[in-house]
Amino acid sequence: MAEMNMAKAINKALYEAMERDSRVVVLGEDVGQDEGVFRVTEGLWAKFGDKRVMDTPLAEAGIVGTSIGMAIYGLRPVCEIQFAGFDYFAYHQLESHAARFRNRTRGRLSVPMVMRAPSGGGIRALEHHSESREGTYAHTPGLKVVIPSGPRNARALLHAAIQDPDPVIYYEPKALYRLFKEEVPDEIEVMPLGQAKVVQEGKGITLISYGACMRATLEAAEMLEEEDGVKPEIIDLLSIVPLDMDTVCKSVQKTGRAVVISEEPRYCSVASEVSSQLNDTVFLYLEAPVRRVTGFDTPIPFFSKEKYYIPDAERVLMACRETLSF
Amino acid sequence: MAEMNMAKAINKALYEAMERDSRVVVLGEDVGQDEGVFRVTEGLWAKFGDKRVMDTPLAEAGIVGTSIGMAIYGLRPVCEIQFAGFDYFAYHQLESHAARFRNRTRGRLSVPMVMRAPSGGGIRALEHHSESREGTYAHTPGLKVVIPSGPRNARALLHAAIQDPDPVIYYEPKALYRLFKEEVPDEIEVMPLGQAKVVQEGKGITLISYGACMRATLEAAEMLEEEDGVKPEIIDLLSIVPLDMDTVCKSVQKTGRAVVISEEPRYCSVASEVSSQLNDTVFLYLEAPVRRVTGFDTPIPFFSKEKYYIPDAERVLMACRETLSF
Amino acid sequence: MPRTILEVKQKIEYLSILNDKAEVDKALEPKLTNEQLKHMYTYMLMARRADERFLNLQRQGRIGTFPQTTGHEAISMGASMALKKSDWHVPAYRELAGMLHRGWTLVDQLLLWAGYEQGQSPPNGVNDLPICVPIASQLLHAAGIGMAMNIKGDKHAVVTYLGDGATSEGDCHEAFNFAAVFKAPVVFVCNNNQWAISVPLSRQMGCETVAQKAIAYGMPGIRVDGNDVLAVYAAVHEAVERARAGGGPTLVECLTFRIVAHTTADDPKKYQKEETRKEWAAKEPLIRFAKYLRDKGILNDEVQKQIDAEIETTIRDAIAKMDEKIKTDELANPLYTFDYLYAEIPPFLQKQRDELAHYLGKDKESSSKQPNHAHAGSH
Amino acid sequence: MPRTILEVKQKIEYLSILNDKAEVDKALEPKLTNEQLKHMYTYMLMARRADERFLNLQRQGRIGTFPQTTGHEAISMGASMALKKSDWHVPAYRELAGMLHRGWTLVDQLLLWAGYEQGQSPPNGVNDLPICVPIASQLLHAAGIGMAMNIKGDKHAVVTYLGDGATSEGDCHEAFNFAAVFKAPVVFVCNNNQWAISVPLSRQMGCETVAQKAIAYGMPGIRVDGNDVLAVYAAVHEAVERARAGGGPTLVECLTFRIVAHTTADDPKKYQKEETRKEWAAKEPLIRFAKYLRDKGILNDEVQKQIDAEIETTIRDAIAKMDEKIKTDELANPLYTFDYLYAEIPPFLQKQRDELAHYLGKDKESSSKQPNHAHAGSH
Ligand SMILES: Cc1ncc(C[n+]2csc(CCOP(=O)(O)OP(=O)(O)O)c2C)c(N)n1
Ligand SMILES: Cc1ncc(C[n+]2csc(CCOP(=O)(O)OP(=O)(O)O)c2C)c(N)n1
Ligand SMILES: [Mg+2]
Ligand SMILES: [Mg+2]
Repeated sequence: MAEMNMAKAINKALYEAMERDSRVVVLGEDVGQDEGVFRVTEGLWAKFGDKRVMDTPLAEAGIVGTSIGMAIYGLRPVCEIQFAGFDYFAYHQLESHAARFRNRTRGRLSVPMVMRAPSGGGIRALEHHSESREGTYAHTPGLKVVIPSGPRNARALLHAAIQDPDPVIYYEPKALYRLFKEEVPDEIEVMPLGQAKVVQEGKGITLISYGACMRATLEAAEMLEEEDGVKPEIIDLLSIVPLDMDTVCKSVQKTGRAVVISEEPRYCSVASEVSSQLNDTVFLYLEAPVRRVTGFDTPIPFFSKEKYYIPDAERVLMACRETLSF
Repeated sequence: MAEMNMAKAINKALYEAMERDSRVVVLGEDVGQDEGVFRVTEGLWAKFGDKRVMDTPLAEAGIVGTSIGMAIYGLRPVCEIQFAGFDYFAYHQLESHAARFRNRTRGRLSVPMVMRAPSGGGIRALEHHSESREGTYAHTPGLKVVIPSGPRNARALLHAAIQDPDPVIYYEPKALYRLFKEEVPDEIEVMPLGQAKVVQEGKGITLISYGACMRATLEAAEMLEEEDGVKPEIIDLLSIVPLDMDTVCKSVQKTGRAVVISEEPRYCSVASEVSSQLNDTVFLYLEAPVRRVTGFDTPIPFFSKEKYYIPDAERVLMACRETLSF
Repeated sequence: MPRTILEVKQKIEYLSILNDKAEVDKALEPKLTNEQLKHMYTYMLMARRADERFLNLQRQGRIGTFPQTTGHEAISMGASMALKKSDWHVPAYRELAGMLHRGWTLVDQLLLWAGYEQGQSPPNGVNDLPICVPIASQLLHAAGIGMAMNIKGDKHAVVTYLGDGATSEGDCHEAFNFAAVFKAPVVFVCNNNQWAISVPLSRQMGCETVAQKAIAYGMPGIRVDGNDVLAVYAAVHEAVERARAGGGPTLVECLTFRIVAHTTADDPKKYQKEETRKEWAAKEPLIRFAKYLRDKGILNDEVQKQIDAEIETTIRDAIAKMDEKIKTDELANPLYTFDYLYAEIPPFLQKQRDELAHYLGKDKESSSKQPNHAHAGSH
Repeated sequence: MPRTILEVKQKIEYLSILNDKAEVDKALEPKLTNEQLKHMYTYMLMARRADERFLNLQRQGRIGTFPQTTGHEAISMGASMALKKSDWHVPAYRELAGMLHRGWTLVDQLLLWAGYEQGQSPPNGVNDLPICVPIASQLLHAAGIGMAMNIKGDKHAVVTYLGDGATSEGDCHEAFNFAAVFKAPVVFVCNNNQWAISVPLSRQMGCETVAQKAIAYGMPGIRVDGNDVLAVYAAVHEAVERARAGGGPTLVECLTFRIVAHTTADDPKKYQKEETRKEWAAKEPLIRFAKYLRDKGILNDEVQKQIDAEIETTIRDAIAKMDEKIKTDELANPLYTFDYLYAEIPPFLQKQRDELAHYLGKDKESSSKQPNHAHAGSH
């Protein structure tokens, strides 16, 4: 066991995966000698060399498109897009190819690759450096989408993503990179994709979130318990696709009320999907409408105003109270 | 008044808009001398010439990106992407720029442009020629998204889109291009964006759809009335963004039940959004869960199987019955 | 200090070996056996005849829209002949001759145009990607395959194709650049047929040749007569050898002209001059290649008859096989739509599968079919 | 028939006028008035000093991350000087000197780096786009603006900028190509500072110069000494004149070296050699330009002092103004986040605005603010 922050835990997973499987290669802008703009690829270039840790030209479609080719050829590329706000440049390669090769060829060719990207706000960054758009990938059939919420699950999920036979979008909530540390076991942990985690058992209301928003959610839950005497059930989705609605529905069947918290724009978001499926599946158990606490349907504002956009504990708490008193 | 199909009606709108406003220009692949692969730009090149009707190089980001520049300079570009399945190539330009310039510059610069693209399945086309992904754009703040369902509204909405001071995605359900004709008035009609239309008043259940799926919806509604004696209320959304939830909610408050029909993959779709907002807004009026009848979360299959993917009247009818008997 | 000319290293060459009068440049004639030459002729002709027959099927509604390859046969035939089995082949969509040579069958192509994914499934042991619809996007896969060869130390090469229109796409640029920077063993074969649907070359690029674009990437570029299968073969062969030896990518421009419609949905009369089309039709690759083979004594009326009969049988069998296959559960069952998206069907998709099964009244069959192909990744 | 060399029309040139010993090539010296030369020097120096001061503010946490422009001043200064007010200017993000010349203020820049959209709002009457973060994406806007000028028959020109790294993006390729095909009056000014964050030129492209990439588009390409403001001016001026006369786009490569960190978040010690950086630092543009102006009698200690004082005041005022502005309702009120996305706020966004207002306890203020800038589109 060792204590580490999330950046380090992801770095550890990359290192371990490269060590145990020579097919794993890392590529992206500044991932080599510079060790990544967030230092997430620290030590990899020095250890594994120029062939397996590749600084690429500045071209996102190029990074993703060549990763697809490498994956088809039998490698396990883990490519980095420097910020999630730039992965749109590669979206056509993901939608039209990474997500389709297995299906298109009836299982003959497959694309076992991971696209990593730091996502979300909260670090006073420039425009396009704070986006959360997992909803876009969730709306794209054929991809898996994973978003960790802490050092330990970040490492375990990244191992699963790299070992997965299909393409995985792995979004790293950059606000969490250095926010806190956790014990991470020495031996390699692999968490299955597609399983949500009940982080806290509770009653009366279920809070559903993932990624960086788990912080505001946990904080709000504490306030709710302290100030209102309600201990909410809390679910960390971890995987956006596949989405573990079984766990979510089971909880809401019990509590009857739900609030979904995420940082994305609201329209057609993951929060919308969870809300829609809850309505569809546990309709008769719902005692109040499912509330979505999300970013707004504007681009995330420049950083002086980002805190009003990103759900905070107060906003979550307010939604909980409104839901509880519905 | 003249009878015409939707392809002709769109063509008419383009012609009229170019005639009345010299700022309107048309560009895209094969829109000039070839008059568009669906003949939607028929006659424009001959009438308005090479400067205002531009065949472009084969590059979607180029088409959208240069349209943004032209719009900022004061033109009103209406660009065509040959098939919606290729607009992903330009997604970064739409997300990062078309949707943001006004906001980024606090209203100083704006991007009054329209991106037209034929979308949806049903014409036995090759892979990537049958996609419906309006959900992606609905999840992208700063765009408007419009999808007509017939000749008359296609023309009136396109006029509105071209006159709109902000960027509009105008998806043309290609299955409808030549499916039926309608009377289209001689004088120019402009339908405000953001207004849904109650196509049929009814009771007991509301069917909400748009675009090509309106056909299956109307057909199912007829069967429902005939076979089950229920005359459903039917809403044609027309605009996806802004979404006219007032009209939708008012109807569902009255009927208590709703089925949303669209052709996209289901996760994080427009159908999810409508369902989620209904749950949020008219929760107490709902007598059954809101059902989504949509495409599945796979790419639309190659054309031999597309009919199983695209909602048909039978599937809509089945969902109606399940909802009615909930 | 003053203005000086900067020397550009790359020189762009032009290569023609068998001209449109079927005269051969002996000094440049590639070393191909009679066997090989006959094989090339047979496959080029098979592609041509298939194209004609497919058109009939399309007109009858038995298959959907497809891109014709008539007149383009020399390009993929010459290029793919320069490859070994262990090399990779990444087509666009006008490479029927080359694909047949690589091991794809006419049945595959027919199934594809008839709307079945099965037609895109590479045959066993064939290191090819299937045809690619989004223009230029496959070039990056080829570059990635080449990069992977370098990483693994495999001395193979990749041939990939693009049209003149495809050169305008950002993906094309990124693929050229990645291949050049990483010295990936990739040969980019550009079918410059001077049209992208209705858009002529002059609307596609500001430069005179596609080959000179190689200068922007520091890679060798060459233009060859795209109707001359010997020139295509020679140029690609040289490029493949260089690639295998660590010399990186090459751009080979094959100049030709689209003498058929873009696809069965297109009408070139709207934008092409009849006379130019006719001029170029006279230069098409099969006439001169047949004459060359006759001059060499490889082809005569007898042999031609044999080849014709062989091709006729192959095509007839393929059509029959398509009809047969379409009726099998494998191709007919819509539920399999869900079974190949992920290696294992996730619960949420299984639910959607069940939903469709329920709708089809096939609830009993709703258990998932396991994909029956082995997974890739074992190279 | 045999292998022949294809002639490529474009010749790539190299231009230097004021070398790093401050020696000037009299024959090539551009016709700039003393006034103009002093203005250029002042604005370059203002950019330099601002850069230094911004770094302090960043270290104090008063502004966020920003890209430094030290050492790059000659490029945007020389290029923007070649434009008229009616021309357009489309920066990347290392063009502070040029932007100040065009009419942007240090307050704009400070507000931008402090996290306010207001810093991206072009000043009245300035035909500029704001800085652009997604690499190379603005080049297409510049191409589009140029195309629009042609459509409207306006005899203006556009100058836009890109880095050496930016040349790898598909958007860059598409912009070059559109501009070339449509003969758009665009000058692409490439700041080749030999690094894209930590990635050196050799990892960015397989060719030796950026200028030679012009050959792929059939447009003129030239490399100039990017630390020589006279050479940059001369090359861009020539290109702008050609553009206005209908001659289409030009690619001007300005060779320099990034002697500062990429941004305030970057540490170049990890990947750059100290000695190379020092070598290049000695060649930076201000030293030689100052010497040139002294030789010409335009600059002396007195004048330098005046300029220093002027700059000092400008920077101090700008910082004070930023602090002031940040406190105004216009900048402080988070509700305005919703008010500039569309020309008119649609009901669904108004609802979200109300939601935030409610959360902030500002329900009373929730009515929408009308954007106070006129809409564009009136050129
Ligand atoms: C990304 C993308 N955009 C548009 C299309 C539609 N389209 C199909 S073929 C074609 C023209 C291709 O021209 P070229 O590259 O010259 O190849 P050719 O068909 O002439 O062989 C176009 C525009 C497409 N398939 N993909
Ligand atoms: C599309 C995109 N990808 C990645 C980035 C992150 N990024 C910012 S600057 C930069 C390097 C740019 O290098 P270059 O074009 O040479 O310009 P320079 O900074 O050297 O002036 C990168 C990778 C970005 N801003 N946009
Ligand atoms: Mg072509
Ligand atoms: Mg650089």
